[in-house]
Amino acid sequence: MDFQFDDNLVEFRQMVREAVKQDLPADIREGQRRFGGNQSDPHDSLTWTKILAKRGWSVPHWPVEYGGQNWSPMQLFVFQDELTRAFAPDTCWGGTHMCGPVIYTFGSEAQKERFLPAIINGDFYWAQGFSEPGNGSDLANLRTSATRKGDVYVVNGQKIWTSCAWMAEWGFFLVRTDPTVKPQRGISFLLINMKSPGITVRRIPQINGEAELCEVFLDNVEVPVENMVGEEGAGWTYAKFLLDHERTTSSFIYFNKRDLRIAQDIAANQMLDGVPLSKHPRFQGRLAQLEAEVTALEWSVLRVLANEQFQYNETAAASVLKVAGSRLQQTISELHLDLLGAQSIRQFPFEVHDRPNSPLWPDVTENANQRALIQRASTIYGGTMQVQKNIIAKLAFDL
Amino acid sequence: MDFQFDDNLVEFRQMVREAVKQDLPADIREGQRRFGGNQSDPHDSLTWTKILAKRGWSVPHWPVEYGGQNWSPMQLFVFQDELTRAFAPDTCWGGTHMCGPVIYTFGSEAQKERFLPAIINGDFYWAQGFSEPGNGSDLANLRTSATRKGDVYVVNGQKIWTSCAWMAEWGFFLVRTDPTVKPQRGISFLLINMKSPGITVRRIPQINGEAELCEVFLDNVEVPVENMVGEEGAGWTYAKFLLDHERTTSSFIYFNKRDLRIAQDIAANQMLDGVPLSKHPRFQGRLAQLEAEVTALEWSVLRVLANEQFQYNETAAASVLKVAGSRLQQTISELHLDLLGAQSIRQFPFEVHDRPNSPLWPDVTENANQRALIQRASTIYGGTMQVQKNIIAKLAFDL
Amino acid sequence: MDFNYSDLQRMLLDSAERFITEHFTLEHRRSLRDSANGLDEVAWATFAELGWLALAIPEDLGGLGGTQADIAVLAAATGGKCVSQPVISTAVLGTHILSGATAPRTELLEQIVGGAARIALVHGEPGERYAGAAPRAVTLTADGDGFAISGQKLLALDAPSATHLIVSAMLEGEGFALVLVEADSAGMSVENYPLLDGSRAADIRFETLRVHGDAVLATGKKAEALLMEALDRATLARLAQSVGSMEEILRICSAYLKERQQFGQPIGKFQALQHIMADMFVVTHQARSALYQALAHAELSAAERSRALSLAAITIGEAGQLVSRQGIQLHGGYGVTDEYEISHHYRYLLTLEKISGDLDYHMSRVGQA
Amino acid sequence: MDFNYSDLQRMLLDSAERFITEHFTLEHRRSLRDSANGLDEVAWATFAELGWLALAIPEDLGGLGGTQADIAVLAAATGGKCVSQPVISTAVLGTHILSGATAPRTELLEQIVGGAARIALVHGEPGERYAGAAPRAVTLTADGDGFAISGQKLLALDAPSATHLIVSAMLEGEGFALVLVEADSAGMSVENYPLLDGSRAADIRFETLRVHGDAVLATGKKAEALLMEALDRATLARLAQSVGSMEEILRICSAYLKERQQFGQPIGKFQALQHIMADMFVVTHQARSALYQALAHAELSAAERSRALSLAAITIGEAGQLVSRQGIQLHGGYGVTDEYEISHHYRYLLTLEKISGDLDYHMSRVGQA
Repeated sequence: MDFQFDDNLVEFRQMVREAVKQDLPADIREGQRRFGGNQSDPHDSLTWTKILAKRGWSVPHWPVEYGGQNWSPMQLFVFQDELTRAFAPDTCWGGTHMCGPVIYTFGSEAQKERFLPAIINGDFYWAQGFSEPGNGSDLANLRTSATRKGDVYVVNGQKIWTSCAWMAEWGFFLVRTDPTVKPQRGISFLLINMKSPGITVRRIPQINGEAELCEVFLDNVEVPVENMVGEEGAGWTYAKFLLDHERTTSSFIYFNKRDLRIAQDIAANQMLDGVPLSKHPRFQGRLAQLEAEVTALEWSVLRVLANEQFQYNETAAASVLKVAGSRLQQTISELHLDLLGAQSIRQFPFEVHDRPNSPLWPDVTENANQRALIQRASTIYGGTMQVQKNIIAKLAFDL
Repeated sequence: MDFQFDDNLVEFRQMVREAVKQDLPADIREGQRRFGGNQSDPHDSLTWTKILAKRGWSVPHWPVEYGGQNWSPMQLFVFQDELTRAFAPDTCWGGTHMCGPVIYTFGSEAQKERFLPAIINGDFYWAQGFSEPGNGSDLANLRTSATRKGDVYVVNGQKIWTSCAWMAEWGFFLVRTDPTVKPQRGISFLLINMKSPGITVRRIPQINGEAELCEVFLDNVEVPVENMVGEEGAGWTYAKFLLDHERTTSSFIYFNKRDLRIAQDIAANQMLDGVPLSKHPRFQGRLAQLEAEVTALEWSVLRVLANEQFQYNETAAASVLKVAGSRLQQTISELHLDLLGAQSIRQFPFEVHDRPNSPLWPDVTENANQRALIQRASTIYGGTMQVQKNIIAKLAFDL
Repeated sequence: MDFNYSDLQRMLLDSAERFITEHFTLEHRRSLRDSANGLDEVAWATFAELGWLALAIPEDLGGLGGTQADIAVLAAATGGKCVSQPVISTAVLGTHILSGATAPRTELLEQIVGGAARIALVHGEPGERYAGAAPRAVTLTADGDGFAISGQKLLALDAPSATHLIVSAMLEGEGFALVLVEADSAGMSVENYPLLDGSRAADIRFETLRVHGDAVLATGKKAEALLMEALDRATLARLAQSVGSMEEILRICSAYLKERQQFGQPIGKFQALQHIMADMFVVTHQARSALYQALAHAELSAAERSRALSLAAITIGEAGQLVSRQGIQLHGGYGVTDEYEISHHYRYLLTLEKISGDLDYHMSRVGQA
Repeated sequence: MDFNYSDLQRMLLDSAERFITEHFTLEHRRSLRDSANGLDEVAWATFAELGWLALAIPEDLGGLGGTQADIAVLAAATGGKCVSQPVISTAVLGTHILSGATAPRTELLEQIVGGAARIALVHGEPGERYAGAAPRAVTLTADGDGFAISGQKLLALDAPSATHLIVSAMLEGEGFALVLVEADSAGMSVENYPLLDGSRAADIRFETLRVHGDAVLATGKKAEALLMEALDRATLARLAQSVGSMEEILRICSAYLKERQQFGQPIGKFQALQHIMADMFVVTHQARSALYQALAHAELSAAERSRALSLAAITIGEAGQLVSRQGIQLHGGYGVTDEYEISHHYRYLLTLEKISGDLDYHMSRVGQA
């Protein structure tokens, strides 16, 4: 056993930190810091992807032949940690972490040539079209159909929770190409241009005022057969590949670390009876508890990255990250609100440019409740808390 | 709506308090205070029952014709509250609250004459023979059989969690008299003399050193037919009657109130950095939280006693008392341990007379962990936490 | 002791539930967001008509002399539909101060009863967490035959739709005073904004606003006691709103669990979800009991009243968190949309909790007493 | 970074698990309760034979120079069977102080390695909660060519079976000293007693016990630092024991859920119980991660080391509570008997938590740093 980071990681971290400091435009950073991911200009994400691409850093986790950096899992961890720490926006995850890897692994040469450079350069957003109304966590029940007619598939159906669909140029969809075989077998993975005739997108207003998630209605949408990735009927396998691909993402570790730091900052600045809340034992205790949990979570992530041979099933260990990480996202943001007290419940306009500038409201108040509200979703999407626990009971204990 | 206690209750409480002060022997009170119910001399309970009986107070909740007091539910509440507050022992609940009411409601005149006076006077202990190994919360699976042979039933089987069986003179048992009918129909309610040939009792050592619960083995035990209460095959109904009879007991409200007071006392006396723990915000906060819960529970009990017309099913409301009350029993005793810190883990001999007398160990340390350990059972017996939640889901929401 | 509704309460409740259910639909509530000050004029007129605005006012001052229990019954009904109209500020907090003022303001009370006047308390100040009795930065100074008010106030709930403001201020010699100010007075700059539940608040800067001497409602210890009592009454009514909201969440969620299908059956068949519902039921039941406990102490001494109230606030605050969080969880993705009731209850309960003083504040109040 | 066992650790672990599983059966552990001082002589001889007692001693002092990770591996294995022998007091805490003393006690260390000597720290005093560095009431005063110790100590863990005691005391001019005392010395009165996990402790009253000058192991800041480091090392090893116990609980409970039938099926088919197991799994996994985090900081500065340790103690303490409480709940009535393993793990985890400083203590350590 060896619990020390390699020496080169310290240098690597320093190198990344410097680079981000140089590259990250102040306005983008400031937008992220004050308003979080979704509230600031969505195009910041694409802009930032282009900037990263100049260093070859927009998809460092990809194989070198497709534009990756050949970094170790620990380096990738440090890289992402530094980016989040510096309030850099995420790249469009649908492209860089979901659809991209499926394309370079299973796609045709034509698909690789056409789509990978666009993903690397952040040319546009990708929408993820998996969920459908009424089947939530139950992909086997997928109903959106794709019927082959000559050179096209004709797609009909409805998707929901399609993030970014309203501003995406392309989407990757799971569709049923064969209703006659076993439910999992008849599913295919289709790339669809979101501007195609027959597609209607409705943004869903969310609890915190944003409307990033969408419903997508597909009405006789014609999709060229060459937009099918890999084999017809193998979509279920690709989807699983894609979901397994990032075993540690669901820990939200980078965000949990950053959000904890924000909580510590608020606690140091909010006063009660002339003393900062960070010195009031009850808040101090909650901060210590959350720091303990975040720290443990970080080490749970490191254990996965360093390929520990687990006593229990590996997928169960990954579910631990999701359960603990998503709950932490909620408890930390709840603490933000508690620290701010009554100042936590003002509703600021969702759009940044509509916001008033009042010296009575420290900028942390502008984002706290919008973050906290949308965090209720973190124990829901990507497999609810209950589904994760079912998985653990089954895979770890065979119950 | 009227949230005030009747005026007469204040006087009534005062009257009970005075009486208990006069009647309760100092050594019994002190044994209860220092060592709790089970550790002090078990015969204290019978002694105390006799003392209460002199005032006619050992079964005040019974109908007047059988020796009760015709007190209102609120008076009975105040009466029990005062007794517990004063550290009086409980009467043998199996007699006064379980088997007694079944006998006066469903029993023969001969049974009433024979057993009721003995219960009222605390002549002996009663054992409750319901549970069997392997059927825990599932009474329908009852296997102990009673086969009629002339004037006797021949009883064979095994019971478990039979409280007080080792010192009981009589027991009330659920037995299967007819294996051919629907499981609930073939059960009867039998009074069995615990000294009968064929009965073997094994005390089960428990987590906290006591051995109050027993296994009872019945091997061709002959029980006169006149010891069957009510009708053959109606035992299930009587058991349900008995369990429903005391809708608020499972809240442990009297004990929760007393244990909270003990926690407040410990907190006021344990020092940290020269300040009592009751003034340290984290402990202060936990005390406030528990007081809030106990207070709410008390009012939940009062709502039942005052016959509120509930919006939801009444049995579901009673399950609330059990869920909240049993959890509180645990959380309060956990707080006792936390307040005592490292001094909470010394193992004192279970028997009072074996205990050393060390001035370094305040008498509250002698009982705290034994209470806390056995409290783990409070979410198990009488229907586990999980069973209670099943009940609520079904009865309140029809899920 | 009697936990069943009196005939009056039954009547109140029936009319309240009928009107509220019909009027405060989800769509209607969402549309109110676009209004200038959040006020629903039609509803307000109905409140007046139904006598709600007169309920808390003593009979000798022209009101109905309702008890705090009567108010709680009504408040719980409004909580069931997340009503965020300024009823409590006006009809509980405002009327209590105006009735208890050194010279009771009968005329203004009459206007309130008729629906023409609305009151907001202007008390919190920047840098405070949860306001105790004493303001610090806003002052009232003698100025000719009247006074001048100056200083900054924060988060004055329901001020945007109020016709009159009750302002707390430091007054030399007296320590403390409550002053009545017309909302359209000159000499103040106001920033209005919405809160998460759709109600409105304002930050108000008094730039030496001048008032007559008779604008002072009360001073010194009397003013302080009056304010604390009014605040406690308002908190109690908000706790009742919270309980009403939680009880409605139980209804919404249990219906959803039966209706929503997954893996070929209603999701309510899953034991894990059943147990979540059971947990929600237990704490909601306990929350109502806590409310009754606070009501039982509501007319006792200030110390007893406040301590009992804080105990209830702890139970109800924690229950509200559990119920609203799990309520969303049970709804899955739909729970975090603006289009389902549950997310509105979540925001409503969060707002009520944070307005009434959070758990830490109430723990301190219990611990110190 | 490598989380897999080294060959040495694998070897240690295999021999440890083999011996412990065979030897420390439930029946055997229950029988140890009747022994005079809780010591299992046979096991102790085996510990010596397997090299465990030499593991933490530096190589140049005749030990194996094992790392804290090596110790943790071993400690976790002992935790799996609730071993409450005085291993940590002797082989972690004692050896560390004796090795780090101003003049290292090589002879005594040799005796420890051979199994002939056992050490207990005598540090806590009445009226303290969790002892920091400084004793208050026990003093060391010059007395001829030696010193006299007097005062009352409380809860000296493992003292009943120790051959030597390390006593902390106030020494005029130096502030603080650690003194080595033979356990059978005259001049002290000892009250021995068991703790909940079957280990033993003692209250010791020093009635001017006299020692030679060379009994002083260290003084002043050095003594304080040495003691704090030794205590942290012991706590770290106990956290590893806790993790081992929790992991065993997972095994015990998942087996029980498959075996125990109710309502016609294994109770492990109930989703509510499955989810309880899942919760237990999550926190146990996190607890091991927390242990690794503490190990990663174990050789850094005192401040970094202690803070990291307290963070781990919070995570592991909370996890231990959840896992052991739910472990009993899953067992139903059998869970609270002395006859099933689970109740022993409950008492073991509770004892470890309360010895190592409870959550409140560790929260304060994190908050202050």
